[in-house]
Amino acid sequence: MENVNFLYDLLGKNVISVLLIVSLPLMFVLVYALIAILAELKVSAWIQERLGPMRTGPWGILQPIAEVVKLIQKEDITPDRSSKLLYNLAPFIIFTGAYAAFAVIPFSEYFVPAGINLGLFYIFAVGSISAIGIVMGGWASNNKYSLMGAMRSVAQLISYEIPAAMAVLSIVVLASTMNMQEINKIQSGWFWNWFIFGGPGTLAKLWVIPFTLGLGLIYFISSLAETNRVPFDIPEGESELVAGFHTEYSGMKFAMFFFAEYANMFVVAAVLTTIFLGGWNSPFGDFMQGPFWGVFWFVSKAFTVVLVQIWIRWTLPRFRVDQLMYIGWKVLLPLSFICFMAVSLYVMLK
Amino acid sequence: MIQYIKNIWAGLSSTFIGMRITWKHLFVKKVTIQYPDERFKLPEKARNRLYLEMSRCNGCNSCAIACPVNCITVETIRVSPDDPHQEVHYNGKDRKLWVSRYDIDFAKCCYCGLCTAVCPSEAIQHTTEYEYSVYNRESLLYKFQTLTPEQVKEKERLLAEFRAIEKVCHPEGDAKPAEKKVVDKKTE
Amino acid sequence: MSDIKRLDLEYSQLESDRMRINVGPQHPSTHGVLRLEVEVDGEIVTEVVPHLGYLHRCFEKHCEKMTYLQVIPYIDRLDYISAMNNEWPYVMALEKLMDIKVTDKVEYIRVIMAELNRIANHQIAVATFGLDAGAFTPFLFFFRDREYIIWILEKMSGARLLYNYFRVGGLAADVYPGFKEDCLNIVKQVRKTNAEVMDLLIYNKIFIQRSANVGILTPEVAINFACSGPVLRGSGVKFDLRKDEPYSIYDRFDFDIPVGTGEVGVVGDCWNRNMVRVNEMEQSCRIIEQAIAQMPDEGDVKALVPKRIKPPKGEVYMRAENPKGELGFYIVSNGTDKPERIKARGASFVNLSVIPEISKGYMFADLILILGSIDIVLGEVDR
Amino acid sequence: MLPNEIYDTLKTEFGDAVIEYNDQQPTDSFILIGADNLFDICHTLRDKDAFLFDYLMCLTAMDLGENVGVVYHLYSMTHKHRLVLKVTAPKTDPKIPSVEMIWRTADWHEREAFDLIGVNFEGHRNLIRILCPYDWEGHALRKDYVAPEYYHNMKVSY
Repeated sequence: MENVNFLYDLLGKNVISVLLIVSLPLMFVLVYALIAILAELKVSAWIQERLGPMRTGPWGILQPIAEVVKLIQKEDITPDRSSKLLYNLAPFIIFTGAYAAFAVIPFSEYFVPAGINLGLFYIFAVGSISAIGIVMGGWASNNKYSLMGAMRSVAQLISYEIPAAMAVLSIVVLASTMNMQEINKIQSGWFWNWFIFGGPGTLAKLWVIPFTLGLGLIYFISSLAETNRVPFDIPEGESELVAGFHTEYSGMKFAMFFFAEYANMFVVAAVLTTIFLGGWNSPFGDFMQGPFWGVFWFVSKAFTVVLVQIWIRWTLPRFRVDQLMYIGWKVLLPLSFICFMAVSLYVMLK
Repeated sequence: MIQYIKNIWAGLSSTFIGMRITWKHLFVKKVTIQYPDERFKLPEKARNRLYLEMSRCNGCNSCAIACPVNCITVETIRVSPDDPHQEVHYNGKDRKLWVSRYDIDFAKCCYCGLCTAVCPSEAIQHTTEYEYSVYNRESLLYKFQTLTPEQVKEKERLLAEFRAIEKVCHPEGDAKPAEKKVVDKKTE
Repeated sequence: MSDIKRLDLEYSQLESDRMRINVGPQHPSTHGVLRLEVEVDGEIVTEVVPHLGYLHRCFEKHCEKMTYLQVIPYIDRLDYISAMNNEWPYVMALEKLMDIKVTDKVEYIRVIMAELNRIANHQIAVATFGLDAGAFTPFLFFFRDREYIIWILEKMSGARLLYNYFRVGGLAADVYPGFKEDCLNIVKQVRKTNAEVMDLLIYNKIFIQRSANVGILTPEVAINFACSGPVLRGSGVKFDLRKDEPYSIYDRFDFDIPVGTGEVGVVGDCWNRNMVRVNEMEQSCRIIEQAIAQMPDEGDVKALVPKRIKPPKGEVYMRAENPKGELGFYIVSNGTDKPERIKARGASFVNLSVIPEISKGYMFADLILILGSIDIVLGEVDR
Repeated sequence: MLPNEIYDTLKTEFGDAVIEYNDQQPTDSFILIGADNLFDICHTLRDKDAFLFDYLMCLTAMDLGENVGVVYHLYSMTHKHRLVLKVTAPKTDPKIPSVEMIWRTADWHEREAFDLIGVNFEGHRNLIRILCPYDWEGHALRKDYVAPEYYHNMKVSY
């Protein structure tokens, strides 16, 4: 494994640098989650011609902190006759699943916590851990709504992992590597070198662009479903299941679910950015290109994707369970296979 | 197959139409009123907290009768002629009844406006005051009487003295005029 | 201990894979304190048992102890979303009983008030229906507009929701200066928002997928269940009391009765019921425009009846087309100033009784939509 | 069809079961019928082509002192005419046939009447209380009803 981390260069390979590398994404997740929550509040408010939170700090920018403080103060309720161990474990497992994915996300040319060669594979592997957490939380709550939410959620996660994986696999075929850092490096240069526009290549790639665009869309839609966002939020469909699998949770455990949701949103946005949108590459060739600008480009691209997720949430109604399955198995999966074959053909002809 | 593609296209296009509308709404003027800092001016007719102008109240009790939830309690004492403290009403007539108690329980009040509609002298009125939250229910019992308890006792004593004298002079005279008054009000 | 045993016995008689869920009394989408006992087979609803009465306020018992005028504030609280419409059949019934004619100006103001309130009610109905389907943004667009309507109603009557505005033989207060302009502005705003929501919600593919072909109520069943209002018209029955039994001055206006057309889905499904409401808003706008144009400026609106209302002995049933359906008042007078018996036939109460019939076999998420499309107000159901 | 014509037709068909026709103003003109034949009369009213009363607007029960009465307001969607039917039964044993099989809407109306007045609708498939709790005692809308002091150890009067 090559040296991919500036901290190793700075401090050498020792315990301190490892600890720093492990905790830097955590810092990032916490700060990012606060900003994302604020963005959600504000964007929803502006779309609905409201002002949103305005009282905590200037323009209400401290509102997420106030909410975290509120959640810390809340009573931590464990329902009677629930399965205590699983009930208490579930939020941590879900957060672990979301956080573990950060291990392979390349923030910059010189910062990726673990530059393993099977990065994309690893993301899909750990991404499924949250399904276990959801089932644990839903079943252990001893609540029928939670149980229904958990069952729906698992069905949804498993169904939508396949189109998402197909979309990612197509890019793996194009890039012929699963190392996320390598995928980024291939896409360097101007923005038409991004994989959403067919990757680097001659003008012969023109006919594959619609398919890669479609793959991007398929991955984006499946990622919405994987993070339980509208219009695929039926596991926590507020109008029918009250709050779905986390109906019974309160206080900090609820906050963990909340953080995990936002962390998950960032993970899928980061994967989308890395494999389709050029990762830490500048869109304009060498302009503002470099390891520190890389962080800027990466985070801003990923955050834009998150903002689009938020925007969609406040636009669309929610699907029903059977329609969700229909879209997953009968629309996205066949289409992703078609795109996969087209991309493979392109690679064969190249 | 064509229907299948059409459905996908309809799903995508209507999503984009919706997203365009929400995008436009991001930039329009917001309608929120920042409540404690800016306030919406209530219309003059707004029915909020009741206010009683005691100098106009003649103690006729019609507001208490009209109230559907019985939140108004009125008690009166007749003014005895030899009371040194006489009062002239807003319309120039002498006061006939001292209002010794006028309570409104705002915990019960349903702001229907029936009491203000029946008041003959427009003494009880709805105001536009709506911010009067309190910490306990007892504080919602508003007392409007202007007489102090000592004055009430004094007036009761004077009336009792007057009645005693009256009884000696005219043994059955007291009841009739009062009854006549009530009849008058009904026919009004 | 004995309770638990009995429950076990009961559950053992069920088929093994069914689950009983209590939707309500506290639930985000029961629109109040309704409790539905739902038996689901996986996600499929197999049985629905509504349990009412969580908001029972003994309205009819109260009325027997009160004078006719004091009843009006309580009537506001039946269907508290469209209180103006509620008061109307009550005062009309008393006017019929006492044989009172009201002046033209009063009639026009009543029509405008009722239609404004109908728009406000339908806005809430469509908005909460969208909310049940998961769309939050149209909900707030509608609520913004509804606030403008409520400002007009507040300027007229003095209260935001519980107006106590109609009197037997008249109204509580006259119009304020600038009333007509306000109404015309509202009509414009309502049309603008409706056009927007059409694109954002009503013709959204996801929304159509969710609500079309769900909860189909055939016209025969609807009539047998005595459904009324948009629920009946959504099933394609062209019946509107404003046209079929024109009370007040509705025969002077030119408007259509929107019915479920089956443009999307099947006639009588949730989408069509909801669409009827959207179209009715447009018709109400037309009525308001005509009424504003025709309304006489002069005239007194105060009631010319004695303050103590004493109708003669008799019984009368009066019904009016409320936003939610037919609201009827059966008033039995015994010649005193207090009613002998008042029965309120609430539209929501009757419309809700159709729920067990039309929600079987659909999914659990559909049940919520069916409930939302029927548009109930628990104040009227439980009285 | 006017109420008096309906009365005449019913009278020829059912004879004594149709007791009285009343059109004193300002009361809506109504037909008083005997409780025993109510179901058959209602069935005729719904299904006979001349009547077709397919819409039960309202069903009201009321306390008449000695008796309890039930009032049916009917409407026809096809002929657009309306009719008021009245039935009485003694308060001690208030038995009235149910019309829930004829108009399904009567289901909840009759449950409400049973709940609040205590009319016993015979033939109703699910005659339980609807507005009051299922274990409530007494029928609240009767004139001689006295509210209980306690319900499940909760004070009733406020």
